[in-house]
Amino acid sequence: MAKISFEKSLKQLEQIVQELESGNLPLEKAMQKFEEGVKLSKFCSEKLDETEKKISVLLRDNKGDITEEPFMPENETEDD
Amino acid sequence: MAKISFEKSLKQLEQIVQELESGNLPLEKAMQKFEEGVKLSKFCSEKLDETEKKISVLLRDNKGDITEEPFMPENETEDD
Amino acid sequence: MAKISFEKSLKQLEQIVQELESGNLPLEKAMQKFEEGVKLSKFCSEKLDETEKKISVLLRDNKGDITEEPFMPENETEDD
Amino acid sequence: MAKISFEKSLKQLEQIVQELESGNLPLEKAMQKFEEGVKLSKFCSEKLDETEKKISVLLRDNKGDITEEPFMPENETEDD
Amino acid sequence: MAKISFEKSLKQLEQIVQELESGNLPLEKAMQKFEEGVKLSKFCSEKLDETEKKISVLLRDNKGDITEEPFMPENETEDD
Amino acid sequence: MAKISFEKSLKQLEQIVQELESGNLPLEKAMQKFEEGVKLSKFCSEKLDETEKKISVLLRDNKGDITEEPFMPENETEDD
Amino acid sequence: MSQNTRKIYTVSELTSEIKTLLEESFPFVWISGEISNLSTPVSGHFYFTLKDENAQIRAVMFRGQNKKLKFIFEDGLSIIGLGRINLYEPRGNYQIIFEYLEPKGIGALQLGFEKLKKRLSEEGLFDDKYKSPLPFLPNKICIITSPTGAVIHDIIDIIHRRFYNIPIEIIPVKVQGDGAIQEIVSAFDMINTLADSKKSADVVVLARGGGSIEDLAAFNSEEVARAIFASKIPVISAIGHETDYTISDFVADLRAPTPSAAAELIVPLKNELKNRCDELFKYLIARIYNNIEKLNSILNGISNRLVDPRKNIQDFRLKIDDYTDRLIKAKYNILDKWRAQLIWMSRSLYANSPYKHTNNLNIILKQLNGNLLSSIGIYLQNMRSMTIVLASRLNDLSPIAILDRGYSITRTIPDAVVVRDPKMVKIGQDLEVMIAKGSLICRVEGKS
Repeated sequence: MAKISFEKSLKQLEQIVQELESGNLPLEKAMQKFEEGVKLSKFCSEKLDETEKKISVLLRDNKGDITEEPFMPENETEDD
Repeated sequence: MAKISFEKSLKQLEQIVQELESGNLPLEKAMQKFEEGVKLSKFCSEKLDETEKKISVLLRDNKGDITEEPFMPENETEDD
Repeated sequence: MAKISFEKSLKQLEQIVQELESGNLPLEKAMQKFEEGVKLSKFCSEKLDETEKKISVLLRDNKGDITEEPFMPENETEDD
Repeated sequence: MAKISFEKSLKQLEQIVQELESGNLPLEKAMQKFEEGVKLSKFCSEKLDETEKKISVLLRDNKGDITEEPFMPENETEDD
Repeated sequence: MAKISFEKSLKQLEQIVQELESGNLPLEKAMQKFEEGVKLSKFCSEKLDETEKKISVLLRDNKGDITEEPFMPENETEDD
Repeated sequence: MAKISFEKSLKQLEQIVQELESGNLPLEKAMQKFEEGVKLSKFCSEKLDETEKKISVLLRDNKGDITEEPFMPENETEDD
Repeated sequence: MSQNTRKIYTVSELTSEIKTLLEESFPFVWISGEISNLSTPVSGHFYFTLKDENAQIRAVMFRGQNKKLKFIFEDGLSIIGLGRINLYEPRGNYQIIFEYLEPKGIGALQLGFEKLKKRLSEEGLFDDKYKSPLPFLPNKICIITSPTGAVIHDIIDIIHRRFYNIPIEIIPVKVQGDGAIQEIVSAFDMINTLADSKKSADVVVLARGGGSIEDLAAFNSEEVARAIFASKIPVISAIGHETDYTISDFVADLRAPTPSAAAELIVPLKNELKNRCDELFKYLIARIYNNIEKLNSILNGISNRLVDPRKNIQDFRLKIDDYTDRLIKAKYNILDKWRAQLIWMSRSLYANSPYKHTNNLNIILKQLNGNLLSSIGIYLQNMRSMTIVLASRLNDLSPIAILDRGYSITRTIPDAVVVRDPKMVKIGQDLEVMIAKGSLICRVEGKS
């Protein structure tokens, strides 16, 4: 799964959601799709976490060179 | 029975119900069909339970990544 | 006798009744037929009892798995 | 006499009655026949009693399975 | 990176900023570009710092040779 | 540099200042120009203070060789 | 011409332009003529008219100049003089202001001057192409002049005032009288000898104070002119007063009106240079810092725009949440749907359980049971009634029924033979007499 891009995963997730919402899948298939969907969701979520962490590290390492807090969602500041 | 899909089972159950409803079966046959029907019903029910449990596990395992209580907005706020 | 089906037994019983009703049987024969009839009746009766009991068991055993409240998100959250 | 069937006995009885009715028998013969007839009549009656008892026993043994009311041919005859 | 000139880096940085501003990049690409941008920004910043330091050193080394107070004509006239 | 005249140096320094004033030089070029400017400035400054105040008189001696002797201003003030 | 395009001068404007035109066209001119209408007011200036056969021109010689005249100045005298054209605006007059005058008879010297000037000029000694530029900042200044007198002191003072530490060398010469020409020529010789050495000066000032045309003779000599021309080092001439023009002036690379002016021309103000240098250095530093600052602000501007992708990430998070929500909802919807279907089916199943069969069959069985019982009952009843009928008929046929009517039957004992004949019995024999309600045992007593 690691090689699949974030956007592709998100697209797949969207497709799965639509397929499930159509309600025409047999249970096992639906279950399988659902599982896949959960995995994709998790993958996407982790990918975002990872990316965010990377950005934080980048910004911390380069602090002072670049504006220190370029993007401040309220919750993030609590994490720091 | 494990290999039979949920939908097939449900279909079989439906057929059995129709046969029983026709009322033309001899007692033993009817009894046999009924028993089979009960088993199918049980199988389907278990299959659904199992599926639900599987979902719960999936969701619990992915907790945090995915919304924790996707179907109970009221309780969610209490949990938080 | 165990191998004889319920319906066949019932048929035989009916035939015996008719024979007896015809009144042409010698007493011993009639007596013999009657005895046979009683046995058949008993067999049928037991068969029905047996069947009914079986149904009861089946219904009792599967009760709750299916009908009662198959999907109760409120209860589920209590389990968690 | 035990081996003689009910029907044969009834037949002999009928024959004795007819012989007696013919009126041509000497007294001794007639008396003999009459005595025989009485015996046959008794035998038949007893045979019927016996049979009825047998049925009662049968019915008692199968009580509940067949009919709740015991077999009461006496009462039935009174009604006739 | 050492061989790349400040202006080229600045140009690249600007291009990256524009690409990011266009908002059309996939996440991975955006992240990559951002990282590159941060590096370029840092590089440029360091280059400027370095240059300023170089100027300081140059001026210090030439101190004494050059009048320390380059713009004090009053003192000079006293020397004459 | 020794051969370059004060005037030329001053001219070059002036030109460098003008080039820098435009602000359009790439950083490296600007830095290079600046360095050159510092050197020129130093040279000019040194040039101004290079020589000592000295007044001498050139004479030809008896052999016709040129000799130098300090200038001793006579006090006589001749009206022309 | 329209009113608009027509240039209309005021008198002042026109006069001013004419003045400029005249004075610039004729800065200094040699002119000859005859003096007339001479007047000498209290000021001591000479006002007169210079005329020839066809024209006349007003002329002035101020007191400072006319005091130096060594001949009697009077009407009718023919003179040659050097002067400049002047236009006196308040009156619109033009006149020539004489700096120098001599009687026409003495004009030989002047003639020689003009001749030499013309010859040297034709030879090209005055040509611009031979004129060397003066150094901007001389390393060393050589002054050829009289070691005595004010001139040398003035020059040194001015040089030192302007640039304290410029080395000066002086080549003392006679500037008038016998030997002056030789000494000056020798001085240039010395300069040329030294020209290639390190110690060489890089500019020469040939200086002398003001004097009469006779006093300046050496500087009008061909020898000096050629020496100047041959100088390997640029020469600036500073001879006499502002109005004194000599051959040397024409040959020199530059003419200074006075020795003091020469000093000013060749030596820049050290202060100015130093200030200029310092200023440039200051500018240089300011500029480079400006450049860096400018680049810094550009860099900051761009860097500030380098928005990290976290905003996108937030959007993506919302999207993922939405999808996940819908995913889970859809999942539960599917489960609900199937469960509902299953429940319905199960209910149907139970509704159609074989109880329906057993109930029916029970009823049928019950009926059959009833039938069975009733059939056997009827059967037995039939049998019994048949038996009873026969028994009753038998009873009716009983041979001993007559007994009821009083008959009796006598039988032997134990043979039970019916006694029909008395012969059949013996007296005393016991006999059984059957009567209606039993039987009697009787003994034969007699026979009849």
